Parts: sequence; structure tokens; C-alpha cells
Amino acid sequence: MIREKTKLALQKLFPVPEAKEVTTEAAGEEQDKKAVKETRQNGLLERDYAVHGYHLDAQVAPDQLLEAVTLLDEAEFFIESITGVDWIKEKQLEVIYDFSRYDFDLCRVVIRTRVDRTKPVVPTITGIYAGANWHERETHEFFGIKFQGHPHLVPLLLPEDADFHPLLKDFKA
Amino acid sequence: MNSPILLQPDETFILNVGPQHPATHGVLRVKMEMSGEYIVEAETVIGYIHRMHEKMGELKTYPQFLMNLSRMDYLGALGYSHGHVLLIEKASGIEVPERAEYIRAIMVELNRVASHLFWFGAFVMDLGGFSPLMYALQDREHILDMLEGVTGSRLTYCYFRFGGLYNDVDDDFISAARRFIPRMRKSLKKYHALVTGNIIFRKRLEGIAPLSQEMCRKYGASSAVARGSGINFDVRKNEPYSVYPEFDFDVPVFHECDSLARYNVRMEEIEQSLRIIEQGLDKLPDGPIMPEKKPKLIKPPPGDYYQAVETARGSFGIRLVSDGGKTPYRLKLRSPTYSNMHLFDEACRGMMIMDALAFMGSLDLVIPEIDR
Amino acid sequence: MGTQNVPSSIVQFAAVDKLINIGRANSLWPLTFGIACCAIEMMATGCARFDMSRFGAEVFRPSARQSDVMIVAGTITKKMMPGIKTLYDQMPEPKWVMALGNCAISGGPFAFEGQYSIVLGADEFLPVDVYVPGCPPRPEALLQGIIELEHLVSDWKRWKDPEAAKVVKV
Amino acid sequence: MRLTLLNVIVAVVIAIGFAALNAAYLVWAERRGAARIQRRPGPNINGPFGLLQPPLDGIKLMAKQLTIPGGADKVLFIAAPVLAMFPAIMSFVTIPFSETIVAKNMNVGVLMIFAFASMGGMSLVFAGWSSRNKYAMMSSVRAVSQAVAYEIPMLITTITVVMISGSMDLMEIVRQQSGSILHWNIFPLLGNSHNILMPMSFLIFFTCTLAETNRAPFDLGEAESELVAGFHTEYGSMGFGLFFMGEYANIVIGSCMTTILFLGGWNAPLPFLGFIPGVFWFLLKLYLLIATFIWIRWTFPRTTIYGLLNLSWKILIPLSLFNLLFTAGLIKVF
Repeated sequence: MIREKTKLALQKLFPVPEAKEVTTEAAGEEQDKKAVKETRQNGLLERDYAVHGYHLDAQVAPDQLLEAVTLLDEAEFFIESITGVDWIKEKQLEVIYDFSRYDFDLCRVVIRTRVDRTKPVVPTITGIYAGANWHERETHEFFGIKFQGHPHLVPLLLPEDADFHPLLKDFKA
Repeated sequence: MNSPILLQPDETFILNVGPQHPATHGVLRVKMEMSGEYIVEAETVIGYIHRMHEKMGELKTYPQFLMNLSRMDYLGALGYSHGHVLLIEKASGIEVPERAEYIRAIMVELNRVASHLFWFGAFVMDLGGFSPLMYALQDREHILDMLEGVTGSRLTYCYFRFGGLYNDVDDDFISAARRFIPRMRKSLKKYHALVTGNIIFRKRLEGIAPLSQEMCRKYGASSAVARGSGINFDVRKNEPYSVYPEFDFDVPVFHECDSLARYNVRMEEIEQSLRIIEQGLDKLPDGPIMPEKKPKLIKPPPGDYYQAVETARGSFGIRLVSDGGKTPYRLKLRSPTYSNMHLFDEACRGMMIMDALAFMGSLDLVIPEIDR
Repeated sequence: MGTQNVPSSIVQFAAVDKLINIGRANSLWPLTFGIACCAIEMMATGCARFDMSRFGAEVFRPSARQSDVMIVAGTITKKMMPGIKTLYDQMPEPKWVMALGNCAISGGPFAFEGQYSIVLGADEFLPVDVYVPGCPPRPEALLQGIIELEHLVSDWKRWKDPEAAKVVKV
Repeated sequence: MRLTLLNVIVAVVIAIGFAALNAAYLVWAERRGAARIQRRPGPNINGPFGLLQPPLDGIKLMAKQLTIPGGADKVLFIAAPVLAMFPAIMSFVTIPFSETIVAKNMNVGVLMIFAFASMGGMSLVFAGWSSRNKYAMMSSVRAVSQAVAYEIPMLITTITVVMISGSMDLMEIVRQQSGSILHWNIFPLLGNSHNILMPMSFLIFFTCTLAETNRAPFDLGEAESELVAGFHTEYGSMGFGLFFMGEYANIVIGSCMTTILFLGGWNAPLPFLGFIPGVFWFLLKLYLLIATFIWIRWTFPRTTIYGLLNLSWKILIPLSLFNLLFTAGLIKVF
């Protein structure tokens, strides 16, 4: 099962004291409710596919990102999308990476990382997935997240000289 | 036949293809660095029809956003709406009656046939043949008639509701759909005789723009782009949703990796969609089309939800981050053509402009869907 | 309505002018230029069932230099606006603009609070002659728009106005 | 026939009239024909069967503003459309429509028509070069390579016919083919040579005509989905109109030449049909060929530029050379 393999591989990213045990679904739900109040700690969660639509959910630190994505690349995942979420109350920006497989052995993996709203810098994964290029440019223009090492980080959908980030919650047209 | 020549970097010029160019099917611009007729470097510039669907998703309530999905991709609108309603139903735990799901599947497949027909015509027009467009659009009009009778509009349907449908199908629709299937099969035969068998057509597509499986994976390609490269990937089969497991249909996969393979996949998909429609009409159960108990106000519990569906253009993903409010906290639309088009920059290097534009046609672009 | 003052014709002769206007009205060549959903309906209008060619208006020219009427079919974004302006400037006189669909008229469903991306209608920067509402307009509506434009270009009426005929009877 | 000034003027005026009328109504025929192939009515409201459509289009084009793009080479830009129309009209002068209807017969008629035909290619080059547009430029480069590639097999095939007839006089070539359909150069079984390869040379010649007139599937010069509008991207109003008319005039010339060289000109297909005037047969053959042009255009997709050149250099030229040798051998034997 690719799900088990990926889970084990991703688990290695988290040192034992920090990573909570891989929680079961019931605990995951609890985690969810808590997440509204407090920021979620880095770690790996197994989600109920029937409710959430994906299996593995790993929150990593920005410097662990490349490692995690490399793991998925080796397991032949394809990149679905990259997007951001503006958690304005927690003063954080979240970058979400979706991965899936061209396979009947279904496994959807979500990698997420959180950065401070004032200094949103995340390493680029274009070196691993060439297709991340546009996704990262889009996330950059919508949220102002800088992808360090990106070859061509200019606005993609907005005009070339756009300097606003419309999907931030404090954006006013 | 079309081996790239040795390019002298100092002999190039920049050619702006688009935003108004007959081959780009809308407002797409490709900045091409050309050496004669060969492309050295291409940079796709998108966003000329960026209409902030995602921002509107955050500002509108859940039912208000239904209309946006059909304006995102106007050719295969119902497939996108399907993804949206499935996601919200999953997130807020709404049960959907079986009849509604069957009707949804039938409608989505009809819409897929219509979309593929339009693509077929436009693609052949890119190659310089005009008449197939007319034939394809004539067949498409029959589908639009049927859909219009039930959904009330020709292109931008707002037919699906959370939990069910806006309108039940009537006997007219069912008999029209049954009549349509043999007619479409006959037309398909005609198209194969007129276009697929044409020597000029084949020569223009065979061996052009090979896309490796590795490349598809790195860019996240789906639909005919992936299936033309020998990847057996169809969300309807790989990640079954709705009532698709009930249907018996095949996923066409071709291993040639070229433009002709992509063409063949889509033509074969029309036939498979017809099979689904046929089975759907046979199996269509009686019953209500809206659930009996449905929350008045849709407020999915806080959390993160994802739903992927197979639309006419490939794997469409929609992500909802909810904070429990009346409007989504974040709604991300993952459009399939966005990833498919992204391939173009890398794949068209060293091609001649005419092949590159034929290749662009084989990607089945709908620009508002890329730009969202 | 009425005969339009066409900037290119400096010397005007009534009869010749009338003939020229009739010529113009009956051979409106649109620019191949689709932006969004409405462009699909525009293509459907050119195709078998509705067939714009009956009115001599099916010659979609890809080059702005050869076209007479620009059908703005879809939402105009701020990024696209300069491009459309350039295209309009490239068209030789006399030229007409048709705003097809709600987006080209007023921004349509995308005119929304917090909107940062679109221009609210083609008439913000182009002299629009005919507005065809709908989201998207039906092909029949576009045909009606073309006939309206013909009336606008020349006084000559293709058909008697059925409404007016009724009034005469009563 | 003595050549007087009046004669010449009348001939030229008739030639211009014929060319212009043909060009205008072939546009109509093309639009109606395309519509028929595509299951729609086509322009049918303006006048009976839409017959007033071409004059209306013409009026509109003439009354449109003339634009010359900034930075364009003005002289060449204006000369190009004239050059597209002029050789075609001049070629009409020497075409024999029947035994009597010919403006000026020349004993080197074939040569003259080919000389003017090569000038047509120049107009595309001028147009593309002078309009200062990258698409037009690319199109004109294509047009040159296409013209060079297709003139060779066309001329070689013509030489084959000239060898059979032993004359460069168009009327003489037609007279040689009198009799029945089996005397025509396309099936010369009863003619003076028994060349069984002639149907092939007919096909070569016809293909080359398609390519020389820039018609689909060889319309790479104005490849709409690639080069916007090709060499006439920057031409509006009557400049564009002249290119349009020139294209159709060239089609008429090409079809006339095919009729004369291969289909027996004004000769009736069967001897007992000889009571019908020759000009009827000539026009019948001519318009059937033109209908084929239209039919092909709306059926086939466009080839690629390398496909086009490969077809000429790798297939048509060797075939026509072989055909030439074969014919020479046959003439020697019989």
C-alpha cells in the first residue's frame, strides 16, 4: 500500500518529541476543532477520505518542505496544485501543496507549511516539480508569499506591474 | 521529419502570438522567441481573462457561488458544477437522492460530449479544415437543445443544487437523449471517415509534440494529455465519485504520446460518454430529486475539504477551507487546463510554429478556465 | 438612427452615399475576437443552425485591418483593455463596436464588491453602437444585434418592422 | 487577324471585365459552395440567391479607409496588390476560349502565361516584405519557397505536353486534342503519343496549380490559424480586395491552363456533341475545375510547410522528370 509507505516516509521528517503520534480519525477531528483556537503543530495526520477528500496531511516547517516534496517525487506523485490561505487572526500565511498519483492505489497527500505574515518566505519546489512554476507565481501574486529561488517570480494572472495581493484578507479593491 | 535545426541564438526575433490570434481560442498570449519558423523559447502569458472567481468565492455565500462555476468553463460547465456541489455536500453532510445523482451523471456526460464536439471542430479548424466545425456544432446544437429544455440555458448552466437538482427531467428529455445516441454514433463514424482517416490530418499530428509520462507527472497533466501519453488516469475510475462506479465504461489510453494520440483519446471518450448516458437512462431510478431534510443555511463545519472530479478538460480539484461561516474562508479551484497549458512552454521548444499551434489545439484550451 | 456621419468620406453625394451605406450595412465583417463565453455563442451563430452568413456577415477576419465591426464578446479585464483599444485603433474607418453579453455591457455577474480585475463594460473606453444583453446572449439575439447595426449604418430597412405594421392596421 | 489599337483595347477591356466578373462571382460561389458543404444556406438574403452580395462587398471595400502602416515601404506596399491582379488579367489576353474567341493568339502563349504566373509570386513577397509585420514577413518567406518549389514540376509537366503537341501555341495544343475524349491529353490513347502516364501528369499539374494559387490545402501564405492573415495581414479596404480578386483570377487562369493542356480546351468530349459551341465546353470544363478547387478547400485541412516542400521536391519533381523522360522515349519510338 502506497499510503502506508508514504506515511512512514513522511513520519521520519518529524523528530519523535515534536511529532505527536499519528492520530486516528477521531483524534484528527478533535485536532480540527482545536485548530480553530490554536495553531496546529507541525506533524502528520491521517484524514478520513470520505469527509475530507484526502488521506495524508503533513504540516512541515518551511525548511523541511524540500525534503518532504522530494519524498513524494520519489514515490511518483504528481503535483495537483499549490495554494495559500491567509490566517489573518494568527498572523500567519499557509501554503498548501496537493499531491496525488496516476494510480488505482489511491493516495492524496497534502503538505502544508506556515510562515509568519510579515516575513512570508518559502523555498521553491520548482527544482523538483517543474510544474510548480505557475502555481508558485500565482500564490506569490495572490498572497505575496516569496518563493526563494524561483526562476521567474513575476505576476502571472494579474497585470505585470501589479503590486497588490488580492486574496489577502485585508485587501480592499 | 520535423527535427529542430541548429539554432543560432543571435538570429532570433520575438513573435507575440495573441492575445488576439485565431489559434489561441481566446485571450491567451504566447511570447515566442523565433529563429525563422522554429521556436527557440516560449513564454505563455495568461491572465487576460482573470475574473477573480476565487475572491468571489470568499465574498459570496455557498449557493451564490453556484453560477460562477459554469462561467469558469463554459464548454463543459456541468462537470465543474458537479465538483462544487459534491464538495459542499460532502463537507456539510447532505444526502443526495439517487435519482438526482443519476441525472447529474447523465447531464455531465452529455455536456462532456458537447464540449468534445466543440473541441473537435475547433481543433480541425486550427489545422485549416473548416467544415468539421460546422458539422460538430450542428450535433452540439442537439445536445444544447436537450440541456436547455431541462436546465433552462444553453451554455452557462446553474442546474445543480446542494443536495439535488433544480428541475427534474421529463419524458421529452429521455426520449430525445435516446434518439440522440444512435445519431451521434453515426456522426462519429462520419468524422472518422472525414478527418481521422485524412492523410494530411494524420501527417500533421503523428509524432508531433511527444510528451513523456515523466513530464506529465511533473506538471500534473490530466485528461487526454495524460491519457495520450499512456497514463491510465481518469478520476471517474481512479477516485470514484457520485454514481460512476455503477457504470460500465472504459478509459481510452493511447501510448503514442503525440498529438494524434490526444485526438484519439477525446474521440474515443465521446463514445464512452455515450455508453454512460445509455446506461444512465436505463438505470434511472424513480424518486425525489431533492433531499427531504436539507439545512436551510449551508455552513460546513470548520476544516479543510477537497474534491476532485473528471471534467471534459481533465481533473478538476476544488478545495474548501471553511471556518464555519456562511461564506467559505478560502475556495481554491484547481483547473486542469492550467496544468496542461503549463506544459506548452517546455514542450514547444524547437518546434515549428504551425506544429506548436496544432499542439496547442490538442491541449483543448478554454482560457477563462486557465485564468479563473 | 439615421445616416451616420462617417469621418472618412469628406465629399458627400446623397445617392452615392446611400449606396455606400447599403454596401456597408450588408457586408459587416466581424473581427475574429472572442474573449469568453459569449464568443462560443458567436461561433454558434456563425455555424450551421443560425448562420450569420445569410446577412453577409460571416466573413470573420483575423486581421483588424480587414474588419468592420468588433464584437466584444466577453469580460474585459484591466490586463486586456489596452489590447482591445489597440485592436480598435487598428481597424480602418468606418468601424462599429458591438458589446455582446452582460460582461461587455456592464461587467455582468463579475461586477462585484471587491472586484479588482475587470473593466465595467466596453463603453468605458470604446464607442459602443449596439448592446446585446444576455449571459450569454442567444444566437438569435446576436442576429438581431447585427440587423440593428445594419439599420444604424444605413436607413435602409431589411424588413418592415412588424410592430410598426401592426400600428398601421389599427 | 491584323492587330489594331482598337483590337487591343477591346481585348484588354474584355479580359479585365471577364477577370473582374469571375473574381467577384467566384467569391460568391465560394461562399455559397462552402455553405452547401457545411449544411447551411450561405449568403442568400441580399438579392436573389444572394447574388448582390459581391457588389455590396465591393462597394464597402472601396469605401473603406486606406491605411498604410507606419514604417512600411510605401511604394512596394501599394504596388503589391496591383501586382497580384495585373499578371492574371494579362494572361487572359492569350487564352483561347474557342476557335474564334481569343484576344491575341501567340505562338509562345504557354511561355507568356508562365512568365506572368511567376510575377504573381512576387506580389506576395512585396506585400509581406513591405508591411513591416512579422507574420506577413514569415508568410512571404513561405510564399517564395512555395513558388520556387512548385513552378519546377509544373513547368516540367508542361514541357511534357508541349513535347507531345510539338507547339507552344495554345490554340495548336487544343487543336491537337480534337476528336473524342480519348484524344485529350489526359487520356491520349488515340492521340499521336500513347502515353499512359498522362493522368499522372494531370494530377501533378493540378496539384501544382493548387499550390501556385495558394489554395487550401496549400494556403500556407495566408494560413489563418498560424499567421493571422499571412501576407495581407496589414492590408485593408481595396488592397485586400485586390488580393482577394487576384487569387480568384489566378484560379481561373490555372483552371484555363489545365483545361487547355489536358482537357482538350473547347473540344466536345464526344464527336456527335460537336454541334454545341466550343465556348460552352470550355466554360463547362473551367467551372467544373473551379468547383473542384472549392470542394477541396472546404474538405481538407492545411498541410505544413515542410510537408508541402517535401511533396514537391521529393515526389512531384522526380515523378515529373521521369514522366518527361518516358514521354521523350515514347515520342522517339512511335
